[in-house]
Amino acid sequence: MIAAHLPALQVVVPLISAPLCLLLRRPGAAWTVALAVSWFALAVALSLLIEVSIGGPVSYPIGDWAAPWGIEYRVDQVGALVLVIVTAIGAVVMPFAGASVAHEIASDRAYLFYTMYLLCLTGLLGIAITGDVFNLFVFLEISSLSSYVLISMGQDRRALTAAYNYLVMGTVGATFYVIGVGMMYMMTGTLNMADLATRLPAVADTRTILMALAFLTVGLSLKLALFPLHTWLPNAYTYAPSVVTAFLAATATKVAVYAFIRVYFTVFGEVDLFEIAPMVPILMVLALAGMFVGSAVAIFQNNLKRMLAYSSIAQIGYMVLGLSFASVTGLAGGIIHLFNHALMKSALFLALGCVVLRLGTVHIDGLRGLGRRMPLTMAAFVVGGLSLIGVPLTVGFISKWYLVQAALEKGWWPIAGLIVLSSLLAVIYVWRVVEIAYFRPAPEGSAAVEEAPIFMLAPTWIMAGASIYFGIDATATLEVARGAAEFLIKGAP
Amino acid sequence: MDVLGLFNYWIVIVLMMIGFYIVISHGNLVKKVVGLNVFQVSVFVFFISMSKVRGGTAPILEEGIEVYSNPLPHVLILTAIVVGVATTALALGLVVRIRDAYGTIEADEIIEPEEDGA
Amino acid sequence: MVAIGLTLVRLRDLFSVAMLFGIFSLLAAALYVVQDAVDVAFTEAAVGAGISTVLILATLALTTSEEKAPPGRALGALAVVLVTGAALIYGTLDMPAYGDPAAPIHQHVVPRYIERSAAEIGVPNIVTSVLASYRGYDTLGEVTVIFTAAAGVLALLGRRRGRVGIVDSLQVRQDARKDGEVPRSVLAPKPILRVVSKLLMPLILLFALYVQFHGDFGPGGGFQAGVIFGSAFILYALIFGAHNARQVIPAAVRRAGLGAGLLLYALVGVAGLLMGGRYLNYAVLADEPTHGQHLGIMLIEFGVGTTVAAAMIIIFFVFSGQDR
Amino acid sequence: MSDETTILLCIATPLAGAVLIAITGSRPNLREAVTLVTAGVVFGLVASLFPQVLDGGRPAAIMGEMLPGLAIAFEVEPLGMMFAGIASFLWIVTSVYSIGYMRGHHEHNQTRFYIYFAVAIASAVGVAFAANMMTLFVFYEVLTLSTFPLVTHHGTDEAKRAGRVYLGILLGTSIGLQFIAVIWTWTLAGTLDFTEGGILRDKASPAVVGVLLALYVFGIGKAAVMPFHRWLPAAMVAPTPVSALLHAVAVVKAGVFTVLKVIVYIFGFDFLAQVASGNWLLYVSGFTIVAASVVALRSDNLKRRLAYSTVSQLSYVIMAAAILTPLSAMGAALHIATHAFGKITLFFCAGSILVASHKTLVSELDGIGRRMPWTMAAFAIGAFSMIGIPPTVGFVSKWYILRAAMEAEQTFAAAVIVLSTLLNAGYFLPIVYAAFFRAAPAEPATAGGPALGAEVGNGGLPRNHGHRREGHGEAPLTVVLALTVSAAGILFLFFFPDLPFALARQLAGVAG
Repeated sequence: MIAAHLPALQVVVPLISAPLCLLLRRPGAAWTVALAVSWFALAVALSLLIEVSIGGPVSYPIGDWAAPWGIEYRVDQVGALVLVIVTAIGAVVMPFAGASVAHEIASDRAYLFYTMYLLCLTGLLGIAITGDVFNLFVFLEISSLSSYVLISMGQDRRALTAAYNYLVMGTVGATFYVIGVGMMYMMTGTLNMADLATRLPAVADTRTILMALAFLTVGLSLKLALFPLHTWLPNAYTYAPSVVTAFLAATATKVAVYAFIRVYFTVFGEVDLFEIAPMVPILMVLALAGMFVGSAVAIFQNNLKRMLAYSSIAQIGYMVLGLSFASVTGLAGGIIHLFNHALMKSALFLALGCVVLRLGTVHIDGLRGLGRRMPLTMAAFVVGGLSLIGVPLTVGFISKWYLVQAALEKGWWPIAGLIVLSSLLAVIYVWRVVEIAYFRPAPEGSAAVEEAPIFMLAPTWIMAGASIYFGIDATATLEVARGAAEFLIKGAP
Repeated sequence: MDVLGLFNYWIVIVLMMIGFYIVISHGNLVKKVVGLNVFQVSVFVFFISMSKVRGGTAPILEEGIEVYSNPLPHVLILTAIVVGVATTALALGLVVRIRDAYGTIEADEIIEPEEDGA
Repeated sequence: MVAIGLTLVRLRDLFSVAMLFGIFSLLAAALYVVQDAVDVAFTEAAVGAGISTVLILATLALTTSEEKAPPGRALGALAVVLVTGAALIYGTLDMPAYGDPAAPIHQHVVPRYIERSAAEIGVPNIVTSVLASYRGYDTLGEVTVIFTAAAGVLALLGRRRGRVGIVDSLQVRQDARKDGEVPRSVLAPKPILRVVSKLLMPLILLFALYVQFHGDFGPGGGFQAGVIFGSAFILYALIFGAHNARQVIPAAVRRAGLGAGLLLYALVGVAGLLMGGRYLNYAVLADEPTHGQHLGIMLIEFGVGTTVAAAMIIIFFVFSGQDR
Repeated sequence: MSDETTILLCIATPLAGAVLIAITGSRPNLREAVTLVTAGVVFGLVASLFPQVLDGGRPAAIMGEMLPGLAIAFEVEPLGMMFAGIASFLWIVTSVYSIGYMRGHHEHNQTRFYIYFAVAIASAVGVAFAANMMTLFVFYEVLTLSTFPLVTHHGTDEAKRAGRVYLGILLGTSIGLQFIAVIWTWTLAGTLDFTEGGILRDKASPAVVGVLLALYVFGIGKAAVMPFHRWLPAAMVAPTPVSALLHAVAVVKAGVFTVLKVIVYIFGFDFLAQVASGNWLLYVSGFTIVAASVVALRSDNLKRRLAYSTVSQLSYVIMAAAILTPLSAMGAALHIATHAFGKITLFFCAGSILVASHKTLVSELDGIGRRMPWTMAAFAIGAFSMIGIPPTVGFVSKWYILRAAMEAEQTFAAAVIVLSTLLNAGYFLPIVYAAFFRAAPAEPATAGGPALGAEVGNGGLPRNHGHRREGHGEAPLTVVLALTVSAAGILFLFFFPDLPFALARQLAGVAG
């Protein structure tokens, strides 16, 4: 019986546990709840992925009201993959959170941290699973509001302004999204994605729908930090608590990208977007610009969190680029990068979290000689960095391979060149860190630094290990990504 | 095209843009929040406008009434209003904290003396 | 409304801005009524004109009330706004005319609500049946959002050292203020106010309960009721001092209410699931589907009301607990 | 033991060795014993595959799929056999040498050195045995990264700068050009397996082939075709055993090996000759040969001179391959082997001189042959092999390349070989001459001119060893032992060249 209700449980269990955490109030208990829920959610997500891979999409009408009258949950391969990403990151990050939160957040507020984390998880999962455009908005807001709070919990006071800016930009984005939804609703009378997909072609060439698409695009681009709408991201990632950065960097923008995929390939799946909208080439240009600007700015950052934040902007560029090819290979490349980037970025940010715990700084100068003093942490960082570059045997290589292949399939030479060129920029910023950590002596008279505790190292290395494992054997992930891409491109909702 | 029929929407759009303008052009953090609210309320009005049916009444079932306005946008907007107020509350909470930390609520006065000290 | 909007842009005195915004919101509410959206109007009036304005005022009291001259980057912003507006207007060109009953939104999906909700759910207020049942899940999300906001405000501002609350201090300071837009009469410790408000309190609470349970038949429901319930206490706090109000409802109760409401809602869903339906299927809760729907809607509306009221009170108390 | 296990063990053993070295790092004797034993075992494993390959067998192993349709797979064919054989044999020799050198030179971070050396060998064997371009590319990149810490071993600013150049050029070319070439090949041919006769036949137009070949040749930065040769001289700052690794054992060999593989198994000789898109390669490599020789001639720093000599010699292999006849393929394969032995000997000698006397400049070497007879004798043999004077093995490979050029009527190639031989002689013979037949400088260079010159001109070796040892004799025993073995190898292979020949001939068969 439980199996039939997995889609509902996926979201509802974290949702129920959030008020529980609030009522429990003890940091330890809250942490335990959050941990248990995260792992439970991962189990659910995995079984959903398996179910979907075998039996095709699953639909779950909430309240037994059939779509389009009620809200429908719909899990297909992409959705399930994103669910797995989000829950896996959550599950791995939580053990890490115990020590890191105790270090960075006042203990009388820690239970609120876990409450917020669970809400954020709820929101992200809700976005990934829902089949209703307005329901997506509601869960988008749940995840956004909670992430604003999470970010503002950072130690630095700049975390506050970062959160505020994110809030303003995020709300504008969400409002744009709602305008888009409203326009679509106006022309079709429905909010269900599948229903929209069947009804949209009839009105696709109206100016209203064109603008609806434009507003949806802009709104979601704000959320996923597509260049040049990325300005909220660097500060938000830089000043948020380490755990939050690791979690959000690996999930929040990914889920936004996912929502983007949903809109473009499910809702507008039956419409030939390339015919009606100049959006696709624009997206491609923006993605490329993001790749270069992000990487180029990252080179000049001295705060490592900020450096990685800019690198995220570049990586988001890769994903959107993959989508903008609108070919199976390109979309698969985008989806696989979604997964891969989540792995490597969380490894990197978790490693930085260890550094913060021990050093209290992520300034590049503080890392002198750290390769010797915290060998395991820095080794994980290097693995993540290599993956960013796209060195073989890491996941980054797989993504890059697919994106380049997609570009070549279309015969778009210069783009293939640009992809590798921008990955070479990654060499520069990653290598700055490596040189400092390994080839500079520790500053004179610096306090002895020991390795991070096992509770923090283990999650870091799980992520680093995963980014190697899935770099060596990418068949499983690629199968899912390709399957998802084929499914989406066919436009069958 | 029925210009009169669209006039309603245009007014709403003007309102939206006023709100949006406040958000992006003003440096005062509270004013930004107000702008955000204006923007959102206008969007709500936009939704409600589309739900109106000429000659319809409020969507509460009663004997003898055939034409009701569309209840679905009402529901959506109820939700959206709540989301809006939630956002406002959080934003204002942040403003208070920012004021505590920096002593100002003007965006351009929030300057950081030290660079990259995190 | 446009006029108010434009004034808002120019106005620098933030207290006036807040008040104007309240009026703006009320006007919007009036507009909703004109357009048959009574439920929405109710909420907008309570929230936009009520809660939001109070919150903004509280924030202003905690910060500053004068806005600096806007910086010179207005031209770029204007350009962005104009482009966006132009895009929107361009988008409207193909829209169905206002009030046109033949528009697609009135033809698809909705007719079923109108025609069959009486039979399927048995609640006259279609908005309620859509809100609580057809799209009950959205509403669960909505309650979660409120919960998030309240918990978030707690996380941001909660329990920050023992301070004299702003509302308490306002009462002391308000005589010194001569020109402020603070509704000081409300705050003044005048006997008449005390008496009137003491009389009012039970009425407001009663009204809240009415709105809570009448939502099935007329405009109203858990959300509006929660707001009204919350505002009753806010009123109490304004007049008798936040300190006293805090004692009426202790922190633990507030927090419990916040969590319990959401839990109740979510668990009603689980109950539906356990009794053989899908998540949030109320029909299975009782022998007869419409009874089940009734029961479910009542329960979840109660959950909504509890959380919303608790959230309102928490948010207000937290803000009022701040120090300048 | 099945072939599959053997092949996988060939790669796994050095990695396991690396782990063991890391564990035993605190006890140098044990650590070095581990290194030597591992090296021995790997060579044994590689050698055990030898008979089978000679009989025409192609042992293979599959490690698993990386991408759908693209496996990490290994297949031992003659060229790879030869490369793996050289690499694993010279690892033993280099290890012996390193022990003496690193200790004699009081290097720091010795454990790190041994670890990455072992990883580099593992990836070199991986490159050698790769069954498809994808696998090769993967190990090629691992090789780059694992040798980076070796290049920057000293950790000085100069070493870091060199490391940046090294990594920048090698990663830049491989990701920027080779990577695209690989994927492009994949989209064109639908496979990346090394297949006899190539996989691109009829799948690509001549123009595409030309571009693709350029992407490969320049993308394989390790082959050091100009203008992507800068990393080699820059990497001279590394300790001498590392230079040996770069120049003889693994890195540059992996480069030319890959080029050869690509030309033989991806394009196919026939196909390339048929579409005639590869002629430019002849000129580019010819130019590299001559230009690098000229630079070598003008360098006073011994290691720098050797480095440019390497750049030049590598292009021999590429030029030979570009001639596109079976005979030239054979010459190219042989030259990989002969250059490996020759160059490693020369580097050992340079290191030996450095350890014993702290001299780095050619102009300081007058009369040194009398103090260090073994070293300088080995140097002479190595130099002869570079020039191609019998009875050294260098003569053999050069002879084949020249013959191939003649037969194919490639007068340009033939002229380049003759010219460069003269240049080789021009920059090697004076060293030998000075070492043995010139008197040592009357006034020992304690300070002043030569020392100052050394400061300016040396490749960045830290001169923190105090005063130079004037009364020096030979280098430490293991150093001398190693260079003697490799020098003996040069002579041995001239008289008994059967093994490399057999392999090269098979390759020629494939190519033809």
